[in-house]
Amino acid sequence: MSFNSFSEFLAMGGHGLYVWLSYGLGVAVLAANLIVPKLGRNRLLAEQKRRLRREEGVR
Amino acid sequence: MLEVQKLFSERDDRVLFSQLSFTLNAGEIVQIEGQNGSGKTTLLRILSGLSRNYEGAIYWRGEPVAEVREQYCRELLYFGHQAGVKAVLTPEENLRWYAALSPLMDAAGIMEALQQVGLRGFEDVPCHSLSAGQNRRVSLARLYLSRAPLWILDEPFTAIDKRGVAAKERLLLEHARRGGSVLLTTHHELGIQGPVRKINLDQLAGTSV
Amino acid sequence: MLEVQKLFSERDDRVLFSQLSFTLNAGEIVQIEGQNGSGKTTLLRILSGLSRNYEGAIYWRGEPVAEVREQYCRELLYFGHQAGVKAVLTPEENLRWYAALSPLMDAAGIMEALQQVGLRGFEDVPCHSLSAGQNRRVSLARLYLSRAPLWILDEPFTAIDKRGVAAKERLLLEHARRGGSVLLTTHHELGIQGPVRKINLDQLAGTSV
Amino acid sequence: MAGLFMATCRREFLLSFRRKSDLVNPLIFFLMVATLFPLGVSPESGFLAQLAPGVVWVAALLATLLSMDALFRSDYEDGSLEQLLLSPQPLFVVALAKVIAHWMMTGLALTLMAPLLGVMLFLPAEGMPGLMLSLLLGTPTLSLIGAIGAALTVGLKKGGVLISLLVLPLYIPVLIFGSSAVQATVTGLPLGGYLALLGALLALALALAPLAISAALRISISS
Amino acid sequence: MAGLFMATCRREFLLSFRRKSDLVNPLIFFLMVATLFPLGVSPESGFLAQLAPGVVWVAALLATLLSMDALFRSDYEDGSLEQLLLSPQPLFVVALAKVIAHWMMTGLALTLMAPLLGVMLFLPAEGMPGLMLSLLLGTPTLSLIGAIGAALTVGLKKGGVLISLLVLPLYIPVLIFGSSAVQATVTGLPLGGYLALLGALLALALALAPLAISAALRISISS
Amino acid sequence: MPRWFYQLASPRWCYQITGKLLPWFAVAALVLLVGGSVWALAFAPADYQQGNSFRIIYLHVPSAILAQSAYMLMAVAGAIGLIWKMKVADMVLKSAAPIGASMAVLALATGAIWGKPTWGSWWVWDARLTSMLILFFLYLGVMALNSAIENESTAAQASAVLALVGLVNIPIIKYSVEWWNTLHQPATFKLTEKPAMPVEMWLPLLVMVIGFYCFFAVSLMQRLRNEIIWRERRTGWVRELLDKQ
Ligand code: HEM
Ligand SMILES: Nc1ncnc2c1ncn2[C@@H]1O[C@H](COP(=O)(O)OP(=O)(O)OP(=O)(O)O)[C@@H](O)[C@H]1O
Ligand SMILES: Nc1ncnc2c1ncn2[C@@H]1O[C@H](COP(=O)(O)OP(=O)(O)OP(=O)(O)O)[C@@H](O)[C@H]1O
Ligand SMILES: [Mg+2]
Ligand SMILES: [Mg+2]
Repeated sequence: MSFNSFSEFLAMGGHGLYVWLSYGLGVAVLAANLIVPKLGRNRLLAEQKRRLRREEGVR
Repeated sequence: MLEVQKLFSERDDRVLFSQLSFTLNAGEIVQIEGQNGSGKTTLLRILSGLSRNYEGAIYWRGEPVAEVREQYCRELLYFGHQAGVKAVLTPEENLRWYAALSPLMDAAGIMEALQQVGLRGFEDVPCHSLSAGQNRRVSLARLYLSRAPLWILDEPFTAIDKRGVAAKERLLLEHARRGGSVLLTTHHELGIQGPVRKINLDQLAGTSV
Repeated sequence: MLEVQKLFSERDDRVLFSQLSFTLNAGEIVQIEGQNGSGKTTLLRILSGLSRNYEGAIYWRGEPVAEVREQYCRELLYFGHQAGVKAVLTPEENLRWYAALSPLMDAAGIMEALQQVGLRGFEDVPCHSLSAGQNRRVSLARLYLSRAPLWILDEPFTAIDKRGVAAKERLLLEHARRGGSVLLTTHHELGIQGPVRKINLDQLAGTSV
Repeated sequence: MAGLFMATCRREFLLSFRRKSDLVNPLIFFLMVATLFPLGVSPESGFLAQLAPGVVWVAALLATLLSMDALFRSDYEDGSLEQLLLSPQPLFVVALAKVIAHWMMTGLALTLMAPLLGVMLFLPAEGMPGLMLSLLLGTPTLSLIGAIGAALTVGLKKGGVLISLLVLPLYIPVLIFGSSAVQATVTGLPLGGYLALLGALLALALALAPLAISAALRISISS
Repeated sequence: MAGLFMATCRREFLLSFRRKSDLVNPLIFFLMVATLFPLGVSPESGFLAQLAPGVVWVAALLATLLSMDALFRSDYEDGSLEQLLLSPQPLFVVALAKVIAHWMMTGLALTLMAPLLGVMLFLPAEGMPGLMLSLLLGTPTLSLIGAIGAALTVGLKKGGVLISLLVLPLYIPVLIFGSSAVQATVTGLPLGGYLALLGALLALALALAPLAISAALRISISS
Repeated sequence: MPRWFYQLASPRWCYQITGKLLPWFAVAALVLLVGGSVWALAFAPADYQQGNSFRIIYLHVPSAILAQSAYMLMAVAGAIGLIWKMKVADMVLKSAAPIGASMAVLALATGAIWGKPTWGSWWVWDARLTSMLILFFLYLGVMALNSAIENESTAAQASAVLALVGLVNIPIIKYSVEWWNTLHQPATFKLTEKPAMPVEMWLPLLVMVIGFYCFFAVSLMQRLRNEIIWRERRTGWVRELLDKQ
């Protein structure tokens, strides 16, 4: 552990803004990379199911 | 309604027609005939006011067109070689703008008009994914929307299938019945039983009718 | 010569044709019919090798076209919706380049071909000063120049006047007589007395001929 | 008339959003210039900072100029322009609507993007307000003048890009006032005078250009 | 095949001379940049001289880039491209012929015009040979790479000018070597190394680009 | 060609195998990334020069490395797709692009943020930064081309050509940019040369890099599976799959 207290950990020796901004961005980018395909999958499945139902209806 | 007197036009020193005079009355359909390059498009562009490359006089309801320009434009529907269809817009969006352009066209009937030209189900497909004939049909839908009395149509049947042509012919006839008048060119043999008069530019160049 | 087996194509989830099979023999004229948007152009583009948006097999003289591509291109003349005429070049210059593109076309006959399509006197006018039909005629002149056995023509008669259409019909017939074959679409009622077979895409989508 | 104005604006936006290229092109061009300069000229920040006001303004001018040609060309080619000319409504309304829509998608977008270029070219932070204000007042004038050139050349089969020649001399005052305004802010001088001049040019252009554009369109088509 | 090559070159020249705009446009753009820079940035000769190598090269790059989109577009729109793809002759021959013709009318013309720009931007006289040689070796590479981008985007109804985005990153090495070469001559350093690098890039592009272009054309049309 | 290569060519098989692999990679990525971050933020020692801002390296370097690897993968997939007409390769290409681009963004953003405290400026025209920016543009190009072309197989082939052309150019770009920079500008700012980092500094870095690779695999497989369903939506097995869900 290279920090003595939590506030010191947050402050990052004065560079807190930069470090936390970076890590925040990192989390955001990684999360987006998971969420976008997940949402895409949900939408895709719903759409395709709707299509199947429609086509069955036509038949 | 439209009266043409001693119209003369030449292109590149070749006289296309001279002394061309005729009258288009309400309820009449006039077909301009002629070989390729005989000057049909040139004539229609002159009559619609797009081209000023002519000598002679054109009257609309008895007055020189240049003087009643706005009135004339209001009562005119022109359909040219180029259909005026934006490839990236859908048929509906295309027509909506045309409705905004002209006061005698009502936007409410767009869906109905698309139905009439057989594009139901294609309202929201961008026009670049439509076939050649379907693209022309988008523009032809304006005929169903418009209440303009004078129609000037330059080869409206290009790329349209037989059923479509028959429907359009019925439409022209009906327009004439309602008191409108139509001036059109086509290389197609018109199957209209009605008040159709033909003007042949090949024979008539240089004379008056 | 050309054999098509179980061709399938769809656009935007709409099946245009499936299980389409037919053979085009030497000396035969086949007209593809169908409404606007039925897939005629799509079919011709597939057969000419421009589009790869299909499933199924196409054979040229018994071999898959993909394998005899060069040979096939040599023996093919394709005429599309777009005429392929450069507006700033003259008819003669346009044709001269086409002659360079294809070994089965000889540049010596260009003047003769222009005469045939009624453009004598217009050889050195830039094509943008020609009328719509005259522009199409420039491209049609390729038919008079080419010795390719297979012609694929997509609405070749668009914008052509009656006399021109009759001349082109005679030309097709003569090509067939000489052992060539023609695959064409047109919304025009063909006046050819001869070996014309029709394939209707409206009815035939989903079946085989 | 207001209806037609709105409908035209809506159509232009739709077209741009569908085609994307019209929308993104000037911006990409703008960005490109900002990337190429350091690479081609020098990556040194002090040197770049000196260049920045001029480079951004030249880039904005060229981006606008290059996008002008397309303003009426596609309408001409597909026949919409004929229909436009045959409309009973006053032509200048549609012309103005088209120019304003065009400006929103080029000039305004460029203005909003300018700070990014400023950063990439190390423009001092004090220069930013001047940069944005001068672009905001200057780019509409560029669009209006450019549209006159576009209208005059739309019917030409050969020699389409006469437009640059016609329009460029008229652009130069805008460029000079604009870049001077930015330089003034950087050096801490007042920039009110320059902005007033840009504003006056804009007022003049707004009053005259629509009429000139519609006259030019009629002439171009009538041949 | 040689016949086709020559015929295509002849046709391209004819087209350009008839249309004029294609011919003159890049040159006008090039000149415009040279006129606008002193106006927008600073008229001082010492400062401009420092800028000159980079500005001329950036201008040449942009002029080429902007002219690329038209390379296949008009052929696509009027249907000639289909005919080209259906020719039994190897496509890359025609592609190469078109690119070479294009280069002669843009890159070569730019090279010949470059000294004029050099003078306008106060480039020291020692820099001229380096400027012309580097442009002579660099601009064909730009045309070849640009043509790949043009071929990839020719079928697009929307987003035509993606081409800048696709091609620009690939242009950067040429820009860097080119402007460095000019700077080297100005400062009296040897420029052989840069020219060798530009030559190597050109050789690579000449070998690979025609194949990429023809593949890209077939792909673009096949949809 | 080995058998697995042909199997890979079958979207169905690919869908199934990725379904099996996905959870494992997900767990690995989670453990490595969370563990690595905690290690990096709380336990790794501060740099004696840069202090704690140095901790940005644990995001910056993995994302930079991944941005480059993803491009490589994309180009290889493109080549396979063009040569063997393998549909799955097309889909990999399309799926890898946005992930790679986002990694490039992350590398650029973290670099920029890091630059502010160390160099006092958000951006300098340094060789590495410039070449990363160009890589980002290359990604944008592939993505833009892919989305601009409507027909899927056309889009895939066109992007494949572009990715390959880009691949040929990447070393040239890298080389030219480095050379340009050293020529113009003496090394005022240089990214710390491959430092003789103490073990407790680079070990978490290694963990993070591996974690990023696992994460990449997860995200790629997710996108790939979506793409497979979309492209194979007409086939029987996707129909069954949809019915089951
Ligand atoms: C926008 C700004 C920046 C960008 C685009 C950038 C880009 C890169 C790239 C591409 C790498 C190579 C990764 C690899 O392949 O190993 C890298 C590594 C690295 N960067 Fe940055 N960087 C930026 C700013 C910074 C700053 C400000 C610092 C610190 C002062 C820094 C420190 C490092 C270090 C230490 C490495 C690892 C070197 C190695 O392992 O080879 N970077 N960066
Ligand atoms: N580029 C495209 N993208 C998507 N769909 C298309 C595209 N081109 C055509 N289509 C669709 O394919 C169908 C067939 O078009 P095609 O052009 O083959 O028709 P066609 O039979 O030649 O009609 P026409 O008689 O009007 O020429 C049309 O319904 C059209 O909507
Ligand atoms: N822009 C132009 N410049 C010069 N001459 C032109 C121009 N457009 C047409 N012409 C000439 O005018 C004549 C008439 O052309 P027009 O387009 O009116 O013919 P058309 O009767 O409509 O023929 P088509 O049946 O082919 O449409 C043609 O001989 C043509 O050469
Ligand atoms: Mg006509
Ligand atoms: Mg068709």
